[in-house]
Amino acid sequence: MAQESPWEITLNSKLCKKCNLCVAFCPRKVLEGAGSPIIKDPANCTGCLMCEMHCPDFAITVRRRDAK
Amino acid sequence: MAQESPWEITLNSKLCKKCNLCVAFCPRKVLEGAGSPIIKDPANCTGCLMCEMHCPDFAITVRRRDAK
Amino acid sequence: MRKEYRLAGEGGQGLITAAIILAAAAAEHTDLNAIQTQSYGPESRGGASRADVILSDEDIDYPEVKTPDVLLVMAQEACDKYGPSLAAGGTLIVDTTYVETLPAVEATVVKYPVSQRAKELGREIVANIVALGLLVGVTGAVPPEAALAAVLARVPKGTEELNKKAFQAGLDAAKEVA
Amino acid sequence: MRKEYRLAGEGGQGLITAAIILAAAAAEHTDLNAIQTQSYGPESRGGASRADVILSDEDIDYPEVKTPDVLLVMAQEACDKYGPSLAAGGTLIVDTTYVETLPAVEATVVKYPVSQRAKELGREIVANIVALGLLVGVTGAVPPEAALAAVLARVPKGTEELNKKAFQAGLDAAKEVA
Amino acid sequence: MRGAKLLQGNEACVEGAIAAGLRFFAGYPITPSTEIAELCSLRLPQVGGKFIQMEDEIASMGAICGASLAGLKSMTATSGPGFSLKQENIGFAIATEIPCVVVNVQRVGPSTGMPTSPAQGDVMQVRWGTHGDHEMVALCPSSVSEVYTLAIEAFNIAEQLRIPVVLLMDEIVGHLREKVDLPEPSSLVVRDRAKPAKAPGQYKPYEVDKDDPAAVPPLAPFGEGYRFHVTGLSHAEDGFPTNSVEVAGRQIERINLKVTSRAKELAKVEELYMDDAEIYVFAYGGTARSAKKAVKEARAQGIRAALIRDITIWPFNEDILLRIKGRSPKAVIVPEMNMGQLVLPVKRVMGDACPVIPLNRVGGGFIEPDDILDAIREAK
Amino acid sequence: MRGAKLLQGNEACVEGAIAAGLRFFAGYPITPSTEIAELCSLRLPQVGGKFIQMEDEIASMGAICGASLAGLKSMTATSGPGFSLKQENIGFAIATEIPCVVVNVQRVGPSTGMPTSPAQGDVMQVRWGTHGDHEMVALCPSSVSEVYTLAIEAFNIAEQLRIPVVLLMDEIVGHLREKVDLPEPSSLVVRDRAKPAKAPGQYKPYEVDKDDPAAVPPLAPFGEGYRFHVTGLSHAEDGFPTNSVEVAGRQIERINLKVTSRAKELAKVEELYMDDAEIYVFAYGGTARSAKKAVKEARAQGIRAALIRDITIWPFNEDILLRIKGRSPKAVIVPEMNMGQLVLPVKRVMGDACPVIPLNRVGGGFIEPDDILDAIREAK
Amino acid sequence: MALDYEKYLRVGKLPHIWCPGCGHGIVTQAIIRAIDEVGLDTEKTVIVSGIGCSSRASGYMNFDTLHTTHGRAIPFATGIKMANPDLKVILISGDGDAAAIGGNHLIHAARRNVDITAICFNNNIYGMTSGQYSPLTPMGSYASTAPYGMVERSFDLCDLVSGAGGTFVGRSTTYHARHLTNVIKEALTHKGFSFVDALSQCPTYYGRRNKMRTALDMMNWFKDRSVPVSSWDKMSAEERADKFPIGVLRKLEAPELTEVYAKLIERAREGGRA
Amino acid sequence: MALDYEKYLRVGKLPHIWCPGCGHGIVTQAIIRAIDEVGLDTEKTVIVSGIGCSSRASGYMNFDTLHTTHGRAIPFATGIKMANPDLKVILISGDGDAAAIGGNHLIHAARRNVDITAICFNNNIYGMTSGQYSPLTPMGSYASTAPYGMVERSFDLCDLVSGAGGTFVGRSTTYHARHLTNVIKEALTHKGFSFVDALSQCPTYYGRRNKMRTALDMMNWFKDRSVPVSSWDKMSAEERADKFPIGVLRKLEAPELTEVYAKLIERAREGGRA
Ligand SMILES: Cc1ncc(C[n+]2csc(CCOP(=O)(O)OP(=O)(O)O)c2C)c(N)n1
Ligand SMILES: Cc1ncc(C[n+]2csc(CCOP(=O)(O)OP(=O)(O)O)c2C)c(N)n1
Ligand code: SF4
Ligand code: SF4
Ligand code: SF4
Ligand code: SF4
Ligand code: SF4
Ligand code: SF4
Ligand SMILES: [Mg+2]
Ligand SMILES: [Mg+2]
Repeated sequence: MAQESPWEITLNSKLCKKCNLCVAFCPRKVLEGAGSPIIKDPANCTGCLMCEMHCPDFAITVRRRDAK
Repeated sequence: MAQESPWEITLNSKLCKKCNLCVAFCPRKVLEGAGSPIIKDPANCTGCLMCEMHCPDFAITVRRRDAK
Repeated sequence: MRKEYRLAGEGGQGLITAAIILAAAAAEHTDLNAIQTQSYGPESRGGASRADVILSDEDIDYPEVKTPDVLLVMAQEACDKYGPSLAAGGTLIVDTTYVETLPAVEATVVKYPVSQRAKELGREIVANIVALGLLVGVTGAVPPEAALAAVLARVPKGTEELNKKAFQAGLDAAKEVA
Repeated sequence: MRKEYRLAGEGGQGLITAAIILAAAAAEHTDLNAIQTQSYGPESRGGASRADVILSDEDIDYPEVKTPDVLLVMAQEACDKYGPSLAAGGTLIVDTTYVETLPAVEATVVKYPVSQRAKELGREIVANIVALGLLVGVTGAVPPEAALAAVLARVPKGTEELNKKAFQAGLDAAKEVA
Repeated sequence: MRGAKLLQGNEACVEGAIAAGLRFFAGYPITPSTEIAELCSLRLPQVGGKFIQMEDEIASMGAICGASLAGLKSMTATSGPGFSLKQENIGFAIATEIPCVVVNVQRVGPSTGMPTSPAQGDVMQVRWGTHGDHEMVALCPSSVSEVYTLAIEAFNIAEQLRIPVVLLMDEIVGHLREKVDLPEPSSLVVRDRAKPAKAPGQYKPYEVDKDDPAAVPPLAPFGEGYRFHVTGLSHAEDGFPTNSVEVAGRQIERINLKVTSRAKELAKVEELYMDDAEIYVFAYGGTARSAKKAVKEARAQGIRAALIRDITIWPFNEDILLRIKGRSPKAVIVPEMNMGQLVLPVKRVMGDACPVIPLNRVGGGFIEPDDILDAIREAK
Repeated sequence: MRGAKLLQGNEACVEGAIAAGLRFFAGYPITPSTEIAELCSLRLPQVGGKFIQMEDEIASMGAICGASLAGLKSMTATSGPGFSLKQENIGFAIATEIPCVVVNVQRVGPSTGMPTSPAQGDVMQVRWGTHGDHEMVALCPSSVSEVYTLAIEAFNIAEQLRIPVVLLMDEIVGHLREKVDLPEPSSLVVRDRAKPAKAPGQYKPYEVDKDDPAAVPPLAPFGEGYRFHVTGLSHAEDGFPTNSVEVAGRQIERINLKVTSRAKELAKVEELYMDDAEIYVFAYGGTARSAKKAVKEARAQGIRAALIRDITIWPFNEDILLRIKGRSPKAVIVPEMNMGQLVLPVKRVMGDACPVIPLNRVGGGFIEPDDILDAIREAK
Repeated sequence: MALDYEKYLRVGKLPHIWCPGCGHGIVTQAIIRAIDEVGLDTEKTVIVSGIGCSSRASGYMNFDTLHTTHGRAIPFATGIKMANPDLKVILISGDGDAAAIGGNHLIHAARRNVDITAICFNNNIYGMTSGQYSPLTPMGSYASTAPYGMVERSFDLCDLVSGAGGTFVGRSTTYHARHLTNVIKEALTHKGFSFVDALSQCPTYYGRRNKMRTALDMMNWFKDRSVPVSSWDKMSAEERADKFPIGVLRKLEAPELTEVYAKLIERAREGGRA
Repeated sequence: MALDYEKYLRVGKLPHIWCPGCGHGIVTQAIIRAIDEVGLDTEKTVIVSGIGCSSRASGYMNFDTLHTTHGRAIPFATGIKMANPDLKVILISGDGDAAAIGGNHLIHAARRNVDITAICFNNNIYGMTSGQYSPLTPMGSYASTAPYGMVERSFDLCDLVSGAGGTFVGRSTTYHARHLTNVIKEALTHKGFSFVDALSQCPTYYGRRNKMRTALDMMNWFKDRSVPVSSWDKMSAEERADKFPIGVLRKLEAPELTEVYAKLIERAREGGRA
């Protein structure tokens, strides 16, 4: 089983419009989906924020678990 | 007595506003004056049109005598 | 007799086109008077949208639909929003592909998986035409030939066959669910 | 008593300034009411221009000068244009430096080479103030002290002495020609 | 385009305009008028005409003035904010007597307001929006087929009177799709501006006809040798600026007289049940549809109501009101999707003859037939 | 600036405005208003204020809206063509309730017209120039000293009602130099806009007061932590766009009510010889000076004439007319340097009580006292 | 690190009105991220916008926000900045808003060098009114008012603002979200008028009509065409064809309007020459 | 050879309203001389102007002439040219008219490359309204609305039009009347939008306030500051300070609007894609 990543990915489904840009921009294939994106492989996440920064809907955020 | 120049200088006093730009721009000192310009030395005229082209009032024209 | 139709769903489902075709069918191929209106603007971008049609053999003075006699719903949000507007004794046509919960209305309810059927025909994009066939079949709003002629006049070139099939599928469904 | 003054000449002669000074003298140094107006626009660029003043111990309702009681003319064109407007029995003050032909008017005519006198004082530019002195002297429109105070308040710094002289020259001329 | 058709109001505007000879459109998109520009961009080149989307509404208005001077029948279309911006150049067209048509599809104001909701808030602006003294002609359709015919009419008036004419629609009528039976092209009356009969040397673009002070001087197109001057400065008959109060005044009076003297010819109105009426509903545009329904309903209930549907809203149709003023009316009800605009001249003309009752709604809501019916009942 | 002074109308406007607290002026030169901009460029920095000449009138109007939101009392000045251009942003100020003062020094229109000649042709435009439903407050001075006091008044009204107020001058008054006795600064009443008492979280910039539907919500300046939203879209109490007919409608009604409910307080009028009058002259602005002279003259000739000099021309002063309507007037004469504008509401209010006689002149000519006197004599 | 949306957005107003895949949300996010990284005071920052889909951004941003008339945001912003130079003024505009109806205000703000950061959400189309051409629509492409293809040439906004005298000009795209954020940061710290041409996608009205079916297609188009300014400077004219530079394209020092005006006030108060 | 004023001017309207020494008459003469030398048909040439002293030129010129509203001449001209592409359209404008209120139309005409020759009578002041500053008034100089000296930066009109995509940009001055005529001739023969920045003097409102007492002083100022473009290109930044280039500064080929539109009409009539 994959090790837990230090990055917490949060998807706000009330805001998500299912454009899948987050999926397309994730360099680590953490995300997947045709409609609502699915966080498929969270352990792979490097916290690069490509998903967050390319989300037009403020719907996906990536945060260090240890950050307060 | 100076030879007659082939150039005919015409001053339209109804239009002239006495700015004396014609006087200032004549390279041959043909024109003179502080108020209305005076055609002082017509023989000296070379037909360069500097006076005509710098007159803001369409008031001075230079034409070849032999032209019709 | 004035009869009011409302086609409600989401942006992109082509319901405005369907409403225009319905009105055009009546206007251009029958003696009925016809009016078509719709919601515009922010209201129509995302969320529930609607397109309305009024058909009548008299002059249609007031052009707004307040309490449709026939309501077609192709999305849950649209159903929730416009369901209550249905006239008592009217007809509710439901695309069960997307609408699960029905409002409590005093109406004839017709259910059919419209979008599902369209997908089976090859492209979900023709769900609006399936729905139109269903509506025409169920309500007799206009003669089917009139509706079909209007369909063929208004769909993109090259898609005539598919749309014809879709319309027929809707008509057939009407018999099925009747 | 309402009294109307018109100062007419060419653009650049400073007659608007003279009119403003006359009105200001009355407004700021006497109990009279005062109004000053002038021609604006294309009319005032080149050609004849005018500046008017009304002084009165009553309210001045109507602000325009139609038939001035006193007309000062400092250019021939202005004289030709405004001469006829002079009220019967009025006073025509003529700068003979530039005006040769006088209109046929029923009026007291005062002639003086105003601009010539200004040149003698050093700069023709103060002809307007010579004219003002003359006008004040001839008509008693305002007390000379009031006019002088207004002159000194409105001319450019550094030119006070010259203008004072010019004004006095006008006053003196008034006695001369009286 | 023959036979019964389902057309949108905005589409009917374009088709009517083209039938009237429109060959140049300049515009700037704005809801709810945009379909007019869009359809012009498609349709005009098909008939050899031209479309341009300018950088703003000011430029659009300027461009149609230029194109009209170059000889093409020209139009622009907009809504409230754009109509405000066009005002200066509308004034230019009035002052220099350039024929053109300006469409305003009204939405809720003031300011950006509600772009997709209907209103009739620009009725007074149409009349008074530009500075200085001027008259205006504005036509106000209530149905899609009327949009078509009034678009033609607007061009005919514009060309004949050398004025900008406003086709004042509202979002209801502009966006409505409705069955229309377009007239045969051969049945249409299409008028063109008069061209000068005089030789270039004699031509006076602003000539005052001594026998007919309301006469419209002919307009030469640019490029045909007349070499005349057009200016928004007050000008003399020859078109050149004047500072004469008399000359300028006479021209201002003439351009007003062109319209006021023709008020009767221009007046278009639909009357319903007028013969024995006591209560009159005075309505126009989209609201008149509700009014008609209400009046029919009132009649069905035995109330002697009548509808006056004003079509030519400017110049204001005083005659029809003067006519009913003499018949001891009980009330005139004026429903408007605004705070009360055309009700003001209605009151002025009705004087103290009877109550004039405004019925207003703002915020983008329709005035319902029932609202009007209630008012009729109350006035009874 | 104390004691008797000879001041030009345009100068008095600037001095009055500064006395009222003007600290930001944005404008674009145009005859006959330009002296206002010129003097502001000189005077404002002396009092720590700011002047900017914008690229056009649209931008000037936008800039003063911005500056006002940032907390400064703001003004612009223009004449007809520029006033037409400002209309869209005037509508924005109305809709978003931004206090500011707009000066229009009228010249002859339409279009470029006669830039240096007087007219009163923008009277109706002031009221109706921008699209959509709105009310307007416009003050109309007849003398230089009144320019000064009305400039102050304009600011006071603007700040208190959160509206743009128009100071409607004409070329006569703007260019006139006249003796004025400026009031002591300490004697001036200067009002500032209300600032919110509520904390930022609670603040609603467009709050509807249930007890007082005409109440004016306070306005927070930008930069003080309120972090609120301002939009020309129809908005709710919190300032954010709404599509609700009810919410939008209520706001439109409220901003109109701010003015209409205060019509009586706002009404300013000078009355002369009203007690026993039969014939009334209703005049304003520069023309009222001729009217006053004519009325005095008529009295001298034993004619019972009176002058109603309207100062607050908008909202229209119905009360004074309703008062005389009850006294069986013989006639109301309305002299205007236009084709007949304010005479329209005069007629509306007077109804069928007596003839309302327009007396008009266009083309830049004054209406002479004798013209009015003749009309009085004829009406007798 | 994730951005604190609660701090910079009016989260209660979300979801926003923009279509799925619309680039405007990405640009808006870049702006607030830049604001965050630069550390602007949210109470002293004012957002001013015009009219358009893009200009709706102001309503979602938790500052003093002003949604003006179409094309006129800059004059309003100029008034605010002149009135209170302590405020940071950020301007949001669409390509139609900024360059069609608002073009004059844009060039004059650049000329005046008034301290405003203007960000143009450039999707080369009028989104709000459903897809008419804008002055940024490329020749030949389709729009609802260009049914036969666009016949007008388009602006290069960076050239335009530079030609007007702009002292800071930058460009980036939604594809380059991080780069875009950085360019905006540089703009925010520039003294004077700074302009950022932020290429954004309108899949609904531009993409679909022009054979780019998805937002991603459009962003990939940005990727393929853009060249960092450092490389751009070394490219030949042929190499440049169909490409455009991104980055900070121009930055120069010049007197800033409100600073110069503050000095003028000092002089005036001291009774200086008038 | 003397120009035939009777042919090109409405001599009956002379003398004109311009002040003694005003440069606008010199520029007007240069235009008609260029028209004459290029051989334009006076019946197929339209002169369009805005509002200002300069824009009054149209009234004296014996063509179809249109004196429009302030700043708006270009849209009117665009309408004329679109409506009848056979007409030669020449535009006359002041610096205030063209670049202040009319700046947007200027840049859009440049972008569209519509075949109009625009000549700006640039006297860096508002003459008609008595000397307020314009966007061309140099920083520091005095104007009736700049009593403490101009605080705003000024445009370089040639840069502005170039930045907007203009395909022909030239500059000359009244001092260089013959050169000015030649630049206008080149502009008139260019296909597309051509722009000439014609420096002109306003002795009445600019000169006097700024220590140039006479028209001649101002023209000499033009002489001293101007550099032929051929030399300019070789000058260093320091050498360029306080100087400006004259001549044809930019000339490039690009599709002209009305020509492209004519082809669109052909396509549309053939039932091409819509
Ligand atoms: C004066 C005026 N004219 C036109 C409009 C209509 N309008 C609203 S937004 C818009 C264009 C928007 O395009 P852009 O600025 O590029 O923004 P986008 O929607 O593409 O983000 C137009 C023409 C308006 N609101 N006001
Ligand atoms: C809409 C509008 N605003 C302002 C004016 C006033 N105005 C007339 S000409 C002018 C400026 C003229 O300057 P410029 O274009 O440089 O021409 P110049 O007189 O210097 O030749 C102005 C502001 C106007 N006529 N219309
Ligand atoms: S990018 Fe944002 S809106 Fe799009 S699918 Fe991902 S989370 Fe949803
Ligand atoms: S932070 Fe980077 S790696 Fe992690 S999910 Fe987002 S895009 Fe993928
Ligand atoms: S033509 Fe030349 S030489 Fe002759 S007078 Fe004129 S300027 Fe002098
Ligand atoms: S240049 Fe012309 S106007 Fe000036 S003095 Fe000579 S002839 Fe007269
Ligand atoms: S229409 Fe275009 S610009 Fe507007 S929200 Fe949709 S995608 Fe974005
Ligand atoms: S004011 Fe200036 S620009 Fe105007 S005519 Fe006089 S000198 Fe020429
Ligand atoms: Mg856009
Ligand atoms: Mg100039």
